[in-house]
Amino acid sequence: MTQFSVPWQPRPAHPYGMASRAVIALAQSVYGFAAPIVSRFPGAILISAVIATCVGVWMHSVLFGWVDTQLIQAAVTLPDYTPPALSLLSPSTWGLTPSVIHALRVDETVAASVAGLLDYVLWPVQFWIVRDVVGLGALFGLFNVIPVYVIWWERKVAGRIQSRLGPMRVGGWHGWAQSPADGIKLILKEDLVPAGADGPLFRLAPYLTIIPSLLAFLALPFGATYVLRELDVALVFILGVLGAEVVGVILAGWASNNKWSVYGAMREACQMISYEIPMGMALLVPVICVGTLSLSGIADVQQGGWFSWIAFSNPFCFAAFVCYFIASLASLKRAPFDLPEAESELVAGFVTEYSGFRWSLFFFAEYAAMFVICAIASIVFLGGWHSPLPASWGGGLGDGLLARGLTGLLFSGPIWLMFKSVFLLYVQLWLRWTLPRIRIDQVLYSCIQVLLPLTMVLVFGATVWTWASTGHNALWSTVEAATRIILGSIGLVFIGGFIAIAGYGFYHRRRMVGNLVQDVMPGS
Amino acid sequence: MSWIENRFEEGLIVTSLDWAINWGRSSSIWPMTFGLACCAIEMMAVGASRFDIDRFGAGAFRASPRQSDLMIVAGTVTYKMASRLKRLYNQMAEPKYVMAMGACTIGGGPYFKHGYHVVKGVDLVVPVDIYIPGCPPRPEALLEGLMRLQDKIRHQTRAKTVMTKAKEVALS
Amino acid sequence: MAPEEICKLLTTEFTDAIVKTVVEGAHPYVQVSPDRWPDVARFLCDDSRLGMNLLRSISALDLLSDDRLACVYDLMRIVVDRPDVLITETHEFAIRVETDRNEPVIPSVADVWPAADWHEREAYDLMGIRFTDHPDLRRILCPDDWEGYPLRKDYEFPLEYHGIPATTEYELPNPRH
Amino acid sequence: MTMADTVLESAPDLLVDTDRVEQGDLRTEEMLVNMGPQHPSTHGVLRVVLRTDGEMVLEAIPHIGYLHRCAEKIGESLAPYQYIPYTDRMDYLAGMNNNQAFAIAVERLCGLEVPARAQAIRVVFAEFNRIASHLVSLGTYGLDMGAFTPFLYCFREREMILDLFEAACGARLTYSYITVGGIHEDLPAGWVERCLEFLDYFEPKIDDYNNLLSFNHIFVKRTAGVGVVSVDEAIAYGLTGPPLRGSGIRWDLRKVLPYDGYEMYDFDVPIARSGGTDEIPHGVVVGDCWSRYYVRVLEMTQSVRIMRQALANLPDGDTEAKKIKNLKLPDDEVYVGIENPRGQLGFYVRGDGSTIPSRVKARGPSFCNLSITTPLCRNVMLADVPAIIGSIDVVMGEVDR
Repeated sequence: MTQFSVPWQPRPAHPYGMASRAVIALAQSVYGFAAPIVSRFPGAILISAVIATCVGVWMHSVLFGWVDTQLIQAAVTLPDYTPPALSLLSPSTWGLTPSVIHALRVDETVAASVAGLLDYVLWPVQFWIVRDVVGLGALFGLFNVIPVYVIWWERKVAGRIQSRLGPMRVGGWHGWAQSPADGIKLILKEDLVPAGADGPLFRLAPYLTIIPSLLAFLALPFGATYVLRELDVALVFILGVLGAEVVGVILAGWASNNKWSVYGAMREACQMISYEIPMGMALLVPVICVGTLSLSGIADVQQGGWFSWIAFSNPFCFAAFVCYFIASLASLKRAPFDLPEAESELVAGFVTEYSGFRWSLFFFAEYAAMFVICAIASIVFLGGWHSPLPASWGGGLGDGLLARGLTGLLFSGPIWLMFKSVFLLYVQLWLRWTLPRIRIDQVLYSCIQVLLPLTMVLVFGATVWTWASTGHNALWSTVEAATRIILGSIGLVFIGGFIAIAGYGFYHRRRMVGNLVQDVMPGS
Repeated sequence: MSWIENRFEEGLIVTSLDWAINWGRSSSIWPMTFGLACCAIEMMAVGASRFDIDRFGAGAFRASPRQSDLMIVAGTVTYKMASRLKRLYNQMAEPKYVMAMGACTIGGGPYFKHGYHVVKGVDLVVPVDIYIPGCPPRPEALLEGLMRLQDKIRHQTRAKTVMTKAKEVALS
Repeated sequence: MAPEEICKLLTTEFTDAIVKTVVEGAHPYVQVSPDRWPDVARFLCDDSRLGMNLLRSISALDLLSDDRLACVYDLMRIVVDRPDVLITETHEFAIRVETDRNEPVIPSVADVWPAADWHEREAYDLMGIRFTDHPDLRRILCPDDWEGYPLRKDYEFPLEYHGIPATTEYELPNPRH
Repeated sequence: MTMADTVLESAPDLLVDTDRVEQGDLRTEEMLVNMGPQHPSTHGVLRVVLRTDGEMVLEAIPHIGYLHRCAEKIGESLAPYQYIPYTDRMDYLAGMNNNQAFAIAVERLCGLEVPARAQAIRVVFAEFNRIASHLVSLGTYGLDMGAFTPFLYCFREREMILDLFEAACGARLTYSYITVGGIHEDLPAGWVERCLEFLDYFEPKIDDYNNLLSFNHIFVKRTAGVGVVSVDEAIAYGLTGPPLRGSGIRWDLRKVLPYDGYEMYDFDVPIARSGGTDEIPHGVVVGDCWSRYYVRVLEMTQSVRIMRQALANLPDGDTEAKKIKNLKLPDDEVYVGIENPRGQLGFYVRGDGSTIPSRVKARGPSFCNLSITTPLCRNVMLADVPAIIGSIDVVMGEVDR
């Protein structure tokens, strides 16, 4: 039992020292100044924080790029440049020193003293280790921010679907601080290990679950230059690493010494391993069409605007996209395939015995994996970080800072990848709060009897299609172009229909629920 | 939090920490899906559209006691159920709170006199933080109980509390 | 069939088994001796004229003044010959079986009406009537280690159960524990 | 020694199904799993012990009594009008119907005449409560199937019904409105108009539930053909109400033994039909979970019909019978059954000449309906157990009393 102070009695005066009083007075005045602003414009603060994060990420990428192109390339061309021998003491391959940097920045207009300092600031950027640390920090931040706000967003979406409001109070504007509050509470909650559980494995399992989804971020490109490690086999790497998540889940279920946990773990294992196959097969279809396993390579093919996206390139890819999305729902254990944590059957599935922080690790892993899977879907099928407009149009804007920003906003930039992934995430949430759950035999039936043969046919069809299109036959080119236009139009109709229905529903939201509800239901 | 509790005097750091922790805890009270009787229907109504306890961050009903912070004892506790109730309470992780919802859980309610199989108040089985009267309490009453629980959490401190004579007597 | 006809039919079929017939009043019934009760039950259920296929309820009674316990079986007929047709006719009847209060034994009819299974367990649990040949005669509502039969008129309420005070006159303990 | 053997030794009454061994099936270890009393899909404090073989449930044994609130003992300690509030708390989702059943039992015992207006209002409220109860049943069945949203839609409409109840009697759940000899108080001014307005709003909503849940492909796949109860089995286990009608028998006490003037109203008794006919989805078998569920949906429409008729011609007059103060119960007994949302709710009341009955026995429909769990949950999937229990729609308050 937590010890409470007696709440309703006034506290006795405390003998604060002079310094403490001053600090308290300062803190109070700062808080008093900040509180009205924070409480009045929390939405604006939230949005500007998000924008600031984006700008920060973008800035350091620009910085890295500048160091690459301006300093290192220039240094190599210097007449008296001699690359130093590699050793532990000088790990850099270019051996840029502050003085070399200073010599290179000849067009410096900033005051000399500041410019001198800048040399020392720029010096470490040439080392990969520094870049990796910065990049990892950014990724880790993203990894934390995405689940936190996806969870908050899910609660809001669920509320709206269910004609209620969702979190409204915590933090002010629409309960935007709900997930951080949950986080604080969960971290401070007691860390229980049940008496009959296998202690070390029980403690290990959450980390085995979260590390794969963190690893997947390493190879996930957010844009042409925004990738921590550009891998030639990024697709295979991410799929493989995410597949390893199941080990943690099985371990969690087994080590908990709870029958419901074992059920959840076994369902997860069975479902995930079977759905990995159709998922991989569905991804094989675009890979066959493009001929590369590198995510950047796949995305580069699609920079020609809406009609060049792989999902619209041929009927097999279009079908493969649908198959991939369904299979990914199952392997992510999202509804209607959320059997491993089916509340009405297994109390909480494999996390039944987990409390507090360890439990939140499972949740983080799940939501981060959701994002990764959606991002892969957008990269492989929906044009990646390219907007529906052809990327080549961005060339006309010039090369200035503003032009680069506009290009990122309009033609191809990480914001488009984020937007597409979040839209697919929304579709997942939408399904989650609409559909009932299916049974385990039906799950396996739909995998082995439906999805697997279907994706095999798709792979075969895509092979034939690709073989046919290598001949540069004029007739075939016409067929290809026609296919693109037809499929792209279908996609447009889908998106347009979605926007129209959503807009209609939003505009007539009162009338649709009924007049009687208006007065009594705050959420409708 | 035992490693920090009752070690330091109240000061800027301790009170700020208190504020942050209490804010987090009071803003995210997850109840357990645990309905016993009639009151459980009102508890469901609180989670449903009109009353929507999720507005206060307390809408994430968890089925497993390990992940829930609040046990709303919604309905009559019988002797057959009492041992299970106690077990569920023990399975919850600290910090945990108990709300006695309805007359039966407060003191047997209408079953006080002739109910041979009814526990005369759930506080005989587990310690209770908030009592919500009513038979069954209206959803608004349950929300009010939640607010009072939040108040109670906001008054927690990890600082050294000054023991007055009166408090010693009250706590002993 | 009217209650009188049912009584007549039963008395002609089981002359030795019928102890008493009550036709007037709101609840006509026939009292059957316990040892012939399974035969009567089988007849009530299977006979084409009666066809009492629905056992509605078993109410155990404590007749303290007579030092007897009794079970009242409420029966009803659902005609199932013509499915999909709205049924508007039925007949209902009741059977009463009395037994000694100190040695209460009644044969079980759970093989005639499976619905009797839980009803008999309830009567055993609350009134202490033992049903012979019952498939699974355990307490159903109260815990297995409960003492006494609560619905008997002379039942004394427990003072505590597994450490939880149960009397209405206890001193309030400290709620903080 | 395998785990299965250990389980069998500790529980000798659970026998191994020998057929499956003979088939040369892969023999795996059996496990005893405890579902409840605290479990999201047991609708309260039901406990079901499952003997499972992997995902297959070989046997399910319900354990009840976790909410045994001594209602029958209280019934023989209090006067009937004092006991009315306790009947509310038996089936707390259908308080009005329970009040009505006990009130009718006492009235028949004492020979009280209920005024026509009171009878009509009783019918209105009983049907209204039937709708409210079926809404909860629908919603929680959706929850059992993993669909969260229908539950909130059902509760949204139920809140409006509760508003109207509140306007009439001041309580949301435990009404004690229908009482011995009539009803407590007449309807407040404007109630009938508000009620008709609600009925106009509510009727099209039933189609919404059908589109969202009843005809959802996944939902049909989960419930059709699961937990089939044959006609003979249903009657043998004493099933009544929607489970019995879900097995294809048009049996309704409102038609068979009308009470409170139900013979004056024109309504149908919906029953289950097999799949492929009349917009019933393919795969549905008479007597399965989907049929039991869908009978409830159809019943709501019929309840609206009855309410419209009753509200259209509400007679004038008193709302309470004469001479109900110090009601002496004659030395006689009575058994009265009425049609509760869950089935036949019966009260056996026995008087002994004093004001307090000497025995009150409640025959709960859920109690009898639940007893079929064991035969139904034999060799089903684990996920079917919530489907079956949810389709029976038990209220533990009335099972345990």
